[in-house]
Amino acid sequence: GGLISIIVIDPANPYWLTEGNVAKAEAEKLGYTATVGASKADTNTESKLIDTAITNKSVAIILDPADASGSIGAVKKAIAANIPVFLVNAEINQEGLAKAQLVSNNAQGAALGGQQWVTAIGEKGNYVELLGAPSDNNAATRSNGYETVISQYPDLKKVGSEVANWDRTQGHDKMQSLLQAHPDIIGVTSGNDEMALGAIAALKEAGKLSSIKVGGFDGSPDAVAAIKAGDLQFTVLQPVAVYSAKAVQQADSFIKTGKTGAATEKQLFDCLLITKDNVDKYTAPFTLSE
Amino acid sequence: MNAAPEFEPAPGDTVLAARHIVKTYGGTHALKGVNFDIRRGKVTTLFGENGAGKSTLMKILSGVTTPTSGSIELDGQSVTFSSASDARDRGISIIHQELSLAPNLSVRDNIFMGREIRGATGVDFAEEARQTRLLMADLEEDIDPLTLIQDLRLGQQQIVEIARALSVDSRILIMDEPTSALSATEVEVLFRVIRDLTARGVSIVYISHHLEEALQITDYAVVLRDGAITATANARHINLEWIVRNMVGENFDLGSPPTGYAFGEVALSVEDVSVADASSSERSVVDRLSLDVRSGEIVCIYGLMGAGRTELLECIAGRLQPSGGRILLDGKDISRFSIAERIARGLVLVPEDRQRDGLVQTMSVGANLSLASIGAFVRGMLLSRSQERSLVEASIRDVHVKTAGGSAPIGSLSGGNQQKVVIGKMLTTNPKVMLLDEPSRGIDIGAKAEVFRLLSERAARGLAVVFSTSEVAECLSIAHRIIVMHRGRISAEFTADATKEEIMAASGEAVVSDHEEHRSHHRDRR
Amino acid sequence: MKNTGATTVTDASPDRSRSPRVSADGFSLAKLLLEGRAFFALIAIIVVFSFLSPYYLSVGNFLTMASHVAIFGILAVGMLLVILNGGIDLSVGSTLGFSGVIAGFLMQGVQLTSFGVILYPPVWVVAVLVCVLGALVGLVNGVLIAWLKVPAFVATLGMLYVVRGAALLMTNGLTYNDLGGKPQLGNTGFEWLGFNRLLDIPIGVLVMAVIAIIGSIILNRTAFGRWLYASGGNERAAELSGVPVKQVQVSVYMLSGICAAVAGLILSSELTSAGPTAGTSYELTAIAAVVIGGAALTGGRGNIRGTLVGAFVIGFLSDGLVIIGVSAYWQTVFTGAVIVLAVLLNAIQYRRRVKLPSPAGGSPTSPQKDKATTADPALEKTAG
Amino acid sequence: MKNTGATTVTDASPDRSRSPRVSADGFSLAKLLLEGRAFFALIAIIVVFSFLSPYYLSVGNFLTMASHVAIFGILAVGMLLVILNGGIDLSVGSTLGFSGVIAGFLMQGVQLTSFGVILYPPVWVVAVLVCVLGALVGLVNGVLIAWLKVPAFVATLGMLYVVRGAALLMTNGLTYNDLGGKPQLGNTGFEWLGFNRLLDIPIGVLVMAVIAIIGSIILNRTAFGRWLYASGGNERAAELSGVPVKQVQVSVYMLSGICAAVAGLILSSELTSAGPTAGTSYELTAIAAVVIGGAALTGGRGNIRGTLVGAFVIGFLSDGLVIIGVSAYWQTVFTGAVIVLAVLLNAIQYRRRVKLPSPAGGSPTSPQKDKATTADPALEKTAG
Ligand SMILES: Nc1ncnc2c1ncn2[C@@H]1O[C@H](COP(=O)(O)OP(=O)(O)OP(=O)(O)O)[C@@H](O)[C@H]1O
Ligand SMILES: Nc1ncnc2c1ncn2[C@@H]1O[C@H](COP(=O)(O)OP(=O)(O)OP(=O)(O)O)[C@@H](O)[C@H]1O
Ligand SMILES: O[C@@H]1[C@H](O)[C@H](O)CO[C@H]1O
Ligand SMILES: [Mg+2]
Ligand SMILES: [Mg+2]
Repeated sequence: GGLISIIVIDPANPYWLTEGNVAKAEAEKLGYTATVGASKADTNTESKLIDTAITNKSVAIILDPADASGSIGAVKKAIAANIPVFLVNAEINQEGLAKAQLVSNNAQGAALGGQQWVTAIGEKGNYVELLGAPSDNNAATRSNGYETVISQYPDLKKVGSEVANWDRTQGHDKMQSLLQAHPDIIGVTSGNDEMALGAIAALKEAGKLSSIKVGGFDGSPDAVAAIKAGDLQFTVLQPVAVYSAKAVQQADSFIKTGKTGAATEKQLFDCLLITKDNVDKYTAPFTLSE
Repeated sequence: MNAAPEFEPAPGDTVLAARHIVKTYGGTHALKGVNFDIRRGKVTTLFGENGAGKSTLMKILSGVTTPTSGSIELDGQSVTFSSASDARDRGISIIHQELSLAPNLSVRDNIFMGREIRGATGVDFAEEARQTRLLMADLEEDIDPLTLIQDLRLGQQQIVEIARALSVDSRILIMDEPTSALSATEVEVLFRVIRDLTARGVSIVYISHHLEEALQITDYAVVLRDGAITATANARHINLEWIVRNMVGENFDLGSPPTGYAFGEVALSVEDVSVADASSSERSVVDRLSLDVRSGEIVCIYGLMGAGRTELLECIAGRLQPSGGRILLDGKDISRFSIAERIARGLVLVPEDRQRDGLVQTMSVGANLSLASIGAFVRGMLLSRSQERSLVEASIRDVHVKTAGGSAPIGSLSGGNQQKVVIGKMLTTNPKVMLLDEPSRGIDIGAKAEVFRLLSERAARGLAVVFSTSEVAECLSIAHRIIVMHRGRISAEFTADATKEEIMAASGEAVVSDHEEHRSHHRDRR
Repeated sequence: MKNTGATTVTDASPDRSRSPRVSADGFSLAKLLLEGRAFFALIAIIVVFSFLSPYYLSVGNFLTMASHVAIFGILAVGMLLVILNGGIDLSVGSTLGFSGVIAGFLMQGVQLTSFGVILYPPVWVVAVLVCVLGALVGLVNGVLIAWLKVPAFVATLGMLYVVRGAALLMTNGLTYNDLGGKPQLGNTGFEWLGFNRLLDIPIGVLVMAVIAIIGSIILNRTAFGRWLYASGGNERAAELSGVPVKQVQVSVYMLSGICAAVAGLILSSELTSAGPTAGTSYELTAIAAVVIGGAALTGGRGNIRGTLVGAFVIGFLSDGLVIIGVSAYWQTVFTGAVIVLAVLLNAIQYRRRVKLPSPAGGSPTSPQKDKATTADPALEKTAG
Repeated sequence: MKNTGATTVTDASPDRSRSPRVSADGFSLAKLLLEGRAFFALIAIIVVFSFLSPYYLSVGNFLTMASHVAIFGILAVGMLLVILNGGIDLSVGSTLGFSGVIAGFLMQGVQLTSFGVILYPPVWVVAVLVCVLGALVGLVNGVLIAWLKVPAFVATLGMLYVVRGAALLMTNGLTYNDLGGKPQLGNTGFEWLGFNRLLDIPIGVLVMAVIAIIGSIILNRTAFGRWLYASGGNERAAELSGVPVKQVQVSVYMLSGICAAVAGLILSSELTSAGPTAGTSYELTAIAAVVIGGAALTGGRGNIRGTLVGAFVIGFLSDGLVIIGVSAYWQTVFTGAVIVLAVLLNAIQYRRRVKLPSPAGGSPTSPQKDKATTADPALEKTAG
């Protein structure tokens, strides 16, 4: 028993919503109570949530860190209060603090996505990129992953990139601006689905969705719907439902045995590709059944 | 009287001499080369119409503004003032025509604002409070130094303003309309203080539109007209008529009650109306007061400050809710009606404070004039510009507003003309009953006469007029009937042939004086 | 738009003071030019960016940029009404987001559990309901402010949070996705607002134009408009002149709420999705547009034309910065600088013109301490 | 912000009207109780949450919550000074973020390329430099407002963007980590502010207390404090009395900037990291605290004690909601509702007291929203 405090970034993104929901369900299944808080990517809010978890005598904290660097202090604070912290989705820039860091294999996922992107878009032309929040290492990892693949095709040229902070509205606005500056592009890479969906709206509005193709990352229900509708070329599914549950299980194990049961602190979970072809196997949010 | 008299240096002791002062504001020549002397230990009074340039001259002498050209000599030395506090440091202080107090601060803080008495640990509040108490005692005003300005009535605020100027211990004290909100008793106290000061060698410059009152204290009279001095004289040799003649070029009288017609039905009927005091529930500012006014009749309400005239009029007009009683217009009970409904039925109020309650400063003369009668030129859903224009033009003609036109900003008008705009605005609604709260306050005698003429013309055409005033002389102008209010009740009623003495006696002035006397005894014992 | 018929000098725009007799009926280029600094800022922005990017100066881009401006422009018109009336509305951004969410909710079908049916209201019904909702938010603001005497800043700040929270609660934070409707349900057409064009002009821009025209007519040709200016200029005087100041105040906030709702509809139509966080901090941009457009935050002065120019200045600047590839961070810096500069130029321009030495003292007409009003020469001339 | 008719009496601070003769100097329990609704709101919050959670009512939790309040409390004290003076400072959130970033930058060592050396300023130097920086931001605000006559709302709105942009540019959007310093570089100790406790009280809370005490002394015991209130109450009167109103205004914004810088230092010390987006929209919370604490946005009225209570109300409420596990969205709704309610109760309380039925007409006690032009009793005496 006891309370497990789960802190996600902002349930406004279905990815984070699922992250929180799955963790909460798992915790309750294992006999804990659980609360889900949202840091809104503000490290101060996150720090307050950690304080509250301490006040509430939580037995464990499941945290999606707001900032790879900025969240270290908050994690330290929890540890100082003898509460084990389990990171999900994003890493922090210091090891040995959290009991576990469970994240997608972003490099692998991006490579997967990059390949599919080239397949869908072709090997020649200009493209632009929408980046996630720079404070989240995932943004750079995915960008690099795409870059690694796409740079093998010298005729594909990245002519612009904008930070859209994982957000749909920002993705829409930034896409519109990019379109104005670069009317001749043929494709868009996006660090996640929300930004991709924003870009799609902008492209639709400009009547250019047929000539400019977009790929996503996350495997969110909205993205899957867009694939079905033919608006989105693909998305890279992050097994968030899997490792959110896993993080809680490891917390449970740690509470009971003092061990997480995993070999390493950093644990990478491979991503899966969703395209038109396998979209029917998407049975629940962020779950692709075999 | 057109040519300015040859300037002759003042006899006796001149403390401050202003020479060839010119001040222009854009195209306006507020002062056109004025020579003005202040004599040691004497009261020099400056008379002049609204806009004559009195305040402008005083602001220059007190460092508030700088002249466009001209020089100032203080004790024979040429000086320039960089700011009001600079002038203050050289012994010149001023009571501004518009109160310049911070309402959120206490009396003490206002008096010492900007020239704090420093003690070991910051400001020496105790010492400041002590001095404030002394000043208040001197002015015979029972005000605690820690009372906030906003909790004082206007007259008391004016007292604080006076106290602040006195506290500086200056050699020259300029008083620009210091008594506009004071009761007769308070004026007497002020005059006593002025006499004390002059006896100590302090020089006073005094400005007032209350001409008779001012004459009582004046040693030297100076008349300013259109930015130039038109006359100077020793007060011993002059009278009211002289002042008025030099101010406006002719003698004005405030008219007499219009005659030659019969009053109509009772237009306004006030029955047992009470208004609760805003600050204490036990007291009523208006206490079961009843009054009937017939159409065509002009009724004047006289009373001291705080007698409750404003509350009575505001209550009739719908701004204040009565705590009891009824108000009937043409026999119909309108007590529950909104202001707008009352206006629509022909009951209007010209408020006491035109800046605060009468005018919208951001709008033009025309928009102000038409504001209360918009309904008259709405066609369909839209305003008809042409109809509005003719309405405005008619109104400007009707009430004789001196303006460049309907589109001129309201701020470009002189005070008297602004007042006419407020009256004109209400007249365009074709009212049956018009209430005017101190319609003559702060406007010059010429404008006053015009306002009264306008009212009596309208009355002759059937308008019922109720106006309040603090000047007895005005009671005895156009009113058919004079009502004296004292502590929220009608203490006496007179016909047009009453005397000033009768009216003042009924106002409770004597009662207050007794009280004051009692208080000063008390002070003497301390 | 603003028409100072001979009699109406209701506003503070420089043109009045410069050429008080210009007839105000109908459009006049001279007046537009005289609108002053905001207009010149806009010209300067267009010139500079046309030099810097080959894509900037084209009809297509201008239309795209105009459609971005539309959202803020519509908000700003509503905000102008509030500001003219002497208030402020911080809740418009939240109301925008909430409106989108409600539209999204309605488009998904309303389940009437007791009947076991799902109602799919047609798009026009959705639009009307959403506008009603915006008006309701405004009503709450208005009642708090006019009747319960809560200062406008506080009341609308509170509503900023309450409405945003409500939007988040409605969707549990998620975004309504598919606003397209289905033909068989008879509720298609939602994208029309955001996607279609009439005569090649995006619908959003047309809506903005229509709202601006209606706003101008209200302000200049109706009794309500006169009342609005009057109570913004001097509430007490307006009240004593029979203006129903409270009702005007409440209406003004309701109009602002409706504008926010319309903006919300357009935005979610453009995005074909409605998120509960849409419109966050848009209120600041709307206020900035109004202020750049020459209105005084103290009420009583300002007009629609200026406000629209203000919105275009902000929109054309930020799009221009993106087009020439300036980083998002520099964009932030420039936006702030332009807001200050536009208003600063205004102030300097006036001071030059008026040539009044500082204290200007005793004028009873000059209301002391409002910094915001200092700019108006009409005030500096004293009654005396 | 609209700085209105400041003078009308308005007011919000209950203590005055209830016991006008209470000396303003020094602390008094009676006054604290009379501080009214904000204080009762705080008590109510504590009681309610103590019922709902076993963990709420404990010294430990109170200290933790107080350390959360500290950030907003410090900002709010600075904001109060500005608001008392009749202005508003929207740039404090950005300044907070910028200060943290600058601190982070300095802690990483300053490379002097021309000399080829890296300077590691000791922590106290960093702290002083950051405060100077905050003062500079305030100076810019103050000069824009006092000398260049840009309305405070606009000037500080512009600075909100400029300063935020500058912070983002400094770090390119990234977060400075590791502000711990290194013993061999002689720049350790940065966490002290955020982590340490003195007598078991978090340093942040102590800093807030010290700032509040200094603020009280400035406001109540110095000439500067009186000038500040005076120019907030009636700027022209203050100026005519020889109060250096412009200098006071500039100083007030500088003090607010310094408070924001201190809050930035404490926050980044607590987080041991400094991100450029820290403090986003904190200005609204600070303003809310000031308003809940009974200050009038029109200037001239309010005090530090009330403001602190306001900050505690907001902080204890939001932490309480988190502790009992209410969703983040409900927190948003509650925050808004409390802001409105606290001020609303105040208004009602006054109306009761004053017993003026609706129009409240001529009464000076009728609050808030009088427009600039109308309200000033100082104008009551008209020129004529
Ligand atoms: N700040 C100003 N700007 C422009 N014009 C001004 C200013 N101050 C005064 N004036 C003008 O200068 C002239 C003289 O005004 P002033 O206030 O000195 O008159 P006054 O004699 O004091 O009148 P009153 O009896 O009404 O107080 C008036 O025409 C007035 O409009
Ligand atoms: N600023 C104020 N603060 C508190 N009470 C006030 C204030 N002004 C007026 N009052 C109250 O209202 C009552 C009436 O004052 P007021 O001066 O309006 O009366 P009045 O008869 O209209 O006088 P007048 O018209 O000569 O100014 C006073 O007794 C006073 O108690
Ligand atoms: O990895 C996650 C997801 O991609 C999400 O969409 C945004 O935040 C990132 O950290
Ligand atoms: Mg004068
Ligand atoms: Mg009166």
